[in-house]
Amino acid sequence: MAAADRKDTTEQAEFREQCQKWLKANHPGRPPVQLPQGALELSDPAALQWLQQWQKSAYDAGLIGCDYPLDVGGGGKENCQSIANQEMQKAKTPYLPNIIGMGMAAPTIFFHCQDEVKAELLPKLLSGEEIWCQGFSEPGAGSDLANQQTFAEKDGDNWVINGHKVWTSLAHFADWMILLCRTDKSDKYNGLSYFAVPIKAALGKGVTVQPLIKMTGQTGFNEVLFDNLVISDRYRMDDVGAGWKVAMTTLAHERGAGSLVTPASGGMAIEEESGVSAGNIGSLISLAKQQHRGSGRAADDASLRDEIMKLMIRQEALRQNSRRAGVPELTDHPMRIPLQGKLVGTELNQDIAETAYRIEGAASTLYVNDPNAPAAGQWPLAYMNSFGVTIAAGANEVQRNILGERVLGLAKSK
Amino acid sequence: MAAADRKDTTEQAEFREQCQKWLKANHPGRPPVQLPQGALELSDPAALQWLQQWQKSAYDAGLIGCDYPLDVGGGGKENCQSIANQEMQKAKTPYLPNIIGMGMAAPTIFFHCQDEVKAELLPKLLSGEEIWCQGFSEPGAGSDLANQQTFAEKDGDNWVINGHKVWTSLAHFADWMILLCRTDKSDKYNGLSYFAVPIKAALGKGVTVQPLIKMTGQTGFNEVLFDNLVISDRYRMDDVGAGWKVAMTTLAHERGAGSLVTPASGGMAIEEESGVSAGNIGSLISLAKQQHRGSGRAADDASLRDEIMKLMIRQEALRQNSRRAGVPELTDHPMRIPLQGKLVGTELNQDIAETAYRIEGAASTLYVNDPNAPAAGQWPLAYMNSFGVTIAAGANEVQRNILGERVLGLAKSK
Amino acid sequence: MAVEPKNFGFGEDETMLRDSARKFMSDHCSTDKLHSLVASDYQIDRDNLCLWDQGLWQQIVELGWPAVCVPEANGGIGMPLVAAVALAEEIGKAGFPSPLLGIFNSTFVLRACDSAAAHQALASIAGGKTMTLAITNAAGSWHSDHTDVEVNKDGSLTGGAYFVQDARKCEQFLVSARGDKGVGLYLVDASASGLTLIPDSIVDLTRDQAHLSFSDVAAVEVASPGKGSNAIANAIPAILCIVSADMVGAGEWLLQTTVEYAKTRIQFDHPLGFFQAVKHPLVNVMLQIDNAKSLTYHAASAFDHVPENAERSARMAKSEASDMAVFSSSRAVQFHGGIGFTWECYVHLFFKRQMHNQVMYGDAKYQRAHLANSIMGPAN
Amino acid sequence: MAVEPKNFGFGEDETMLRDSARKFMSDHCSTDKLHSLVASDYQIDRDNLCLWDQGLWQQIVELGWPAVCVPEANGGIGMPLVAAVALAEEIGKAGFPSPLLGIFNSTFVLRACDSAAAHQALASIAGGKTMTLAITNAAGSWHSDHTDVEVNKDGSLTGGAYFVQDARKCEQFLVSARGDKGVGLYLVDASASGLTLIPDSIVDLTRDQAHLSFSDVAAVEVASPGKGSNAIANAIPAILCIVSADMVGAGEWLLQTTVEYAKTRIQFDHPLGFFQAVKHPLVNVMLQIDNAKSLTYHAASAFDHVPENAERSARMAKSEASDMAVFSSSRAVQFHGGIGFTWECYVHLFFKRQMHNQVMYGDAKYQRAHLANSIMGPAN
Repeated sequence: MAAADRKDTTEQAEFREQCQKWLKANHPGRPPVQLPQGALELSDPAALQWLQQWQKSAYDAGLIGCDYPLDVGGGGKENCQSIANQEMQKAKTPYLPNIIGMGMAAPTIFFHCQDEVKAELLPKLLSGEEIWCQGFSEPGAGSDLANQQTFAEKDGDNWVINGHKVWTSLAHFADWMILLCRTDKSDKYNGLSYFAVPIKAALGKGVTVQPLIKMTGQTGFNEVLFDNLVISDRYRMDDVGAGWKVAMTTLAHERGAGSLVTPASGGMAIEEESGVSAGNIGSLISLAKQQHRGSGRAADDASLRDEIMKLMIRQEALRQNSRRAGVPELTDHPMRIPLQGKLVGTELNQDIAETAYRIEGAASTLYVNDPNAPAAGQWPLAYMNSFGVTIAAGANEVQRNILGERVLGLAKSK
Repeated sequence: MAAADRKDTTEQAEFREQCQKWLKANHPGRPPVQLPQGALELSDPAALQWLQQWQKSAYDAGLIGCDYPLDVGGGGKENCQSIANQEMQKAKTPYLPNIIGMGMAAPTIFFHCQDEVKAELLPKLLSGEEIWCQGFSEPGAGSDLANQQTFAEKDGDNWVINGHKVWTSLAHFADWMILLCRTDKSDKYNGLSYFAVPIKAALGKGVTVQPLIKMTGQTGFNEVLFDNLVISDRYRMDDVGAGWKVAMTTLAHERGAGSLVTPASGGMAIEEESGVSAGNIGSLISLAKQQHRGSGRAADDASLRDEIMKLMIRQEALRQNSRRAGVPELTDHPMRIPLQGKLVGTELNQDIAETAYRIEGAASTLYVNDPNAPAAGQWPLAYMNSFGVTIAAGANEVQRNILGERVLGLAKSK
Repeated sequence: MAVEPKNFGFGEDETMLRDSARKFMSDHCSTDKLHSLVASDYQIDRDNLCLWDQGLWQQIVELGWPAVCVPEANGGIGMPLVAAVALAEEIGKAGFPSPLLGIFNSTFVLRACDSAAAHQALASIAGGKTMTLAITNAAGSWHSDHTDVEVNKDGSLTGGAYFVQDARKCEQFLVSARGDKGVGLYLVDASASGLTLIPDSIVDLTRDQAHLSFSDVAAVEVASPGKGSNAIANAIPAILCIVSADMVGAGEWLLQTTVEYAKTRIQFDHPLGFFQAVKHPLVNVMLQIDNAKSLTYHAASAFDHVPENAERSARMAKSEASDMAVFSSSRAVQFHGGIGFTWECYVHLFFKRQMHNQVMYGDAKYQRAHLANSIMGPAN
Repeated sequence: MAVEPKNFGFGEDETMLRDSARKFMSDHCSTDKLHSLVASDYQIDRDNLCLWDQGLWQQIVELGWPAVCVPEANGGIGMPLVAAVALAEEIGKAGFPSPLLGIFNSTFVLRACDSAAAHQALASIAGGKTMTLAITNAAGSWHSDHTDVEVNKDGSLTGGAYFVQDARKCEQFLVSARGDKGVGLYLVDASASGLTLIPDSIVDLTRDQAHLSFSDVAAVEVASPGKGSNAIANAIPAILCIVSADMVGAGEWLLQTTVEYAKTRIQFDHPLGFFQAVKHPLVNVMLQIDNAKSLTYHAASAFDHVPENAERSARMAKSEASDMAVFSSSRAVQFHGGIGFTWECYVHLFFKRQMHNQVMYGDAKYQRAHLANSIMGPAN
């Protein structure tokens, strides 16, 4: 601790102590049901409920939303969320279920909604009582986000929404959706508007949620269909036609480049048996020590060792880059490192999982419900799932454009 | 031989025997001066002269230009040049010096000049008495070939040329240049025309040739400046404004995708001591067996072994691809393999030379005139020179566009 | 000195066979049909069924494909390895679930045995019987000398064979087993008593895989102890060519399908393929497919004409094809975007087949380690 | 437990030093000036001269840079390794020919010796004397225990030291030599009798390199036989950080210069950087530079605060920086097109410096082999 905390302000230092004390007494322990590797893969209502209880208790203790003002349900502190996050990680807590709510919806609501709407929505969002999902992607609007076809038409004080959203994680549990859609067909960027939409209340009454099946055979994503859904104009964020600007707030926070730090707990091992999680090079090395290759172990193959070390170096670099991003004197362009995170992290995880095939050899053919599959078949699963994230939230090809254009200042490619 | 020749026609079989007989009696032996690795790097007039003698004798014997008609100085045969090439390679002859003349100028002249001009230019071109160079590149027209600024203005029966060409290999020896230039400033593609230009005769009288220095410290390329050079209209190829079309004939033959097979001899080892030539994986392996690495030899490093085998596989693939390109039943698109050659070959050579750094370790710092440099310092030299070819003749980025657009049918990127 | 023919041995017969196979596949095995056959149940814990079209297989048997490389003396067609390679490529391009590749592999192992029993086994293949190799141990070793099956005193077999390809589609297994003088080869009937087949639960939907448990199972010796491992080693180049050809075919499907998508899918007002971030990797996929294809033909041609070069050439082919399999499948999913990540998009069928193929009989790195030993000598 | 500071130890002093160095370099060492200094004669067989700006070096000595990491007790400034790393990065960015890196390397080796003679040697550095390491044998081994120099009975040295960096710019050499109890370290004056310096002819124009021949050369022992190799091993993480920082600086020069070119050079009616075939690789160069930079700072910070982690971290940094050095230089030439291939374009200066740097003290693969032994245990 000592040195890591040296720079805490008095408020931060006090708050850190308070977090530590509370976490010591209130760690929720092991879950009664098995949890998936991340909140976006939640499918068991019992798992969700248990995680919601954890989020609520951490919220009540002031560890979540502490940098938001008191009047919107926050803690009214300054620069304390990162302290709470550090302490929750150290205490190896479970992750928080309302991940889209906190990471994307909350800052967007905070910066773009009317005050009474903030006060209505944010407390239950931060406490995890109301789950949020995100309605950005459409069949024709993948990486080209501005190509929204879902249409909202003004009808007095209401809006009538029709359209088709895809890849909406958590929609099957969500109370609310942040929705980007078109309100003017004549202008690609200035014809977009942004809403908070109460979807659970409208299920079967203008809203249909149905699961999409991933190539892994798992569900998790959904598609959401709007058929003349009517919502109040009070849930519009910012001006009509300002949707693109509002979406940039969402995306900046999604990329960790927003001004509000996202509440994040975690650190609790999920799959204790296999230890597999994308990014877990330690378990890759254990695997290499167990698996046969040629006349020795995979861990003896110098060429595989070289490959594994390459991955480990990339992982350490990711960690040290985010450390350096926190030291303004050591970065020339403030967005240079933050805008890399998604690109670099998702490709690293893909490459880690792909390397597992070479370590497992013939046994990499075995899937999750084969009793002889190494690491319970989680590596081929992790590899396939890794494409979800190299594609989502702006395919990595688009991420490279963003870096080339915004950071290096090269001409726009589109 | 047997099986390789099974498909020869009677004419081809006879011609092959004739070639073999002549080569046995007339191989020129070892050169009296040191030759560079290829004709484009020729700088010593004595070396050029010796190679010109070799080309002349092979031409007189009917081994060069044999598929061109008799009335333009050819041999009047059909599909025999490839036979002569095979036999010259087998006999490990020196290379031919007039490489741009035969590979690019000759087919262009043949398809686009008036008959009397063909008869004037081709015999001395094929015999190697007159050396040719190519004037396509300009400071502002690199991969974007159509962006020619050198301008030819009509003046009665003559043209007056002004402009600046770069990267003109062999210009310091050349009698003639094939010149692509602009005759109309209002139309990018249809404003180009194509000429044969007698440059040696005009040196100091409208033409200046000066050497460009490569990053290696070697000369080889030149820049050529035109200052009111006057040439006769008879040397125009095809119509005014048809320059782009004519250039396509040149480029197709350069890429080995033209209808006329380029005369080519070679196979004689040049650098017998070092054995280094881009593409020589055998010498890379010998190097790895000699060089120390860690506590063993570089050749013992499993990860380097893996890398060397990857290169060897790519090299073998290149060979087998060109074999397959000769079997129409085994290729779906006739240009799919021919259009790959330049791209794949030049990148392979670059990667081979780059791998040598890892094998040589500290000693890779030593350059060609250091007595302790492994392989006489040829590997760092080869690596730097490899960029000449990944850049030239349409940078490899452009080659990938060409393949994506012409073979895969993807939308044009420009 | 023997030389390879310029055309890799693709004479008229081989080309005709390839063309008729291509037509058969496009007439009868559309990807549509394949998806509804093997992917109708997406759930991970679905029943582990062996899904294949046995009616179509009977037609294929009647077309004589299983017998193409069986010697004429044993009632087969007696064509060279390139014929099997041509068929395997079409099978791969269709992602077709069948025992054909196992039959080819068995054919080449049996051809290397040269015993009366082996000839009889070849004749049974020519007669339409299905067969696959059971020569891999629990550790998944590809070494011809490694087996977890033992030959009992009475000639029966006890132990286990693993990673047996398309096991549930086969009537006979060609099993490597250790006797007192080394590894021999044995033919075992799928219905033999004492034999238990345990289906593996695998990722690839177009294959089935199983492990076999032997308890005093009656077997016919086709290569005696000590000779079996040689026969396997001699057939390895052919086996590597066949699996490489399957990857070449599947790679071509992935390339063409992704290219078509890149022509029609519009993003940022352009078809995807306009963007060099899509175009250039697709070109790289094409380059790798061409490399793998030419190396595979070369290796097959060497096997048929210059056998002493076959192993090196085949390991080169398998190395390149395996790397290509990984790259072609990964880019196909990536460039199909969100839709490529779904079960309803057919890409996953070929993605999974490629990832299965690339590890079979040793991945790219494994092949290169062998090559380095052969070309550079062993490392000190 | 010791921990690293969040800011890698870049406190106010270090940042100020870095900023002043950056200003000094941009004021005095433009690439223009560098090119006319070291590249005026392009011919391969030019005289092998040691080209550097000694006047500028005197100013640098007066600024105190050579003494930054010399302990205060020895008259130095006593700053941590990150200070030297910050300077090395600026040196690399300017491609500046100087003995500074050798002085830093020597400083850290001497700091690990802890003998009276070593303290004296450190004091001489603080006093402005130049010094470089002569610890590599003819085979170019990076192992601290390998040397081709022997200690004679009378304490003089005989043998050879190779790949000595910036040798002709240095007044003293810190030499590893084998005595009866192992490898010791010795200070040798450049003008000592019996010492012959043979300049190497190298590719990099911004460096000089030589080998030294010793024949009964008088030397001062700074670490006794057996202790010298430990001192070198202890300093290796610092040495790796310093060369990595040089590569990070040179990489940034290559990136920025190529980006500027890609903004102005028009091809096919667009600036080059419009094309993803140029834009995306340049982004990849940037990603690699950032990795190398953060890993280097981390390793330096570990060296200063958690020394037991320093070797691993430094090998990670050197591995990434070396790979980056190759990639950044190759892409800079490629994207500059024809002009980038000429002597008149400044890119080649940094290309050559990067290729030189990347092999020094072990290339990327070498570092990873060490890392694997440390993290995964030795291979069987």
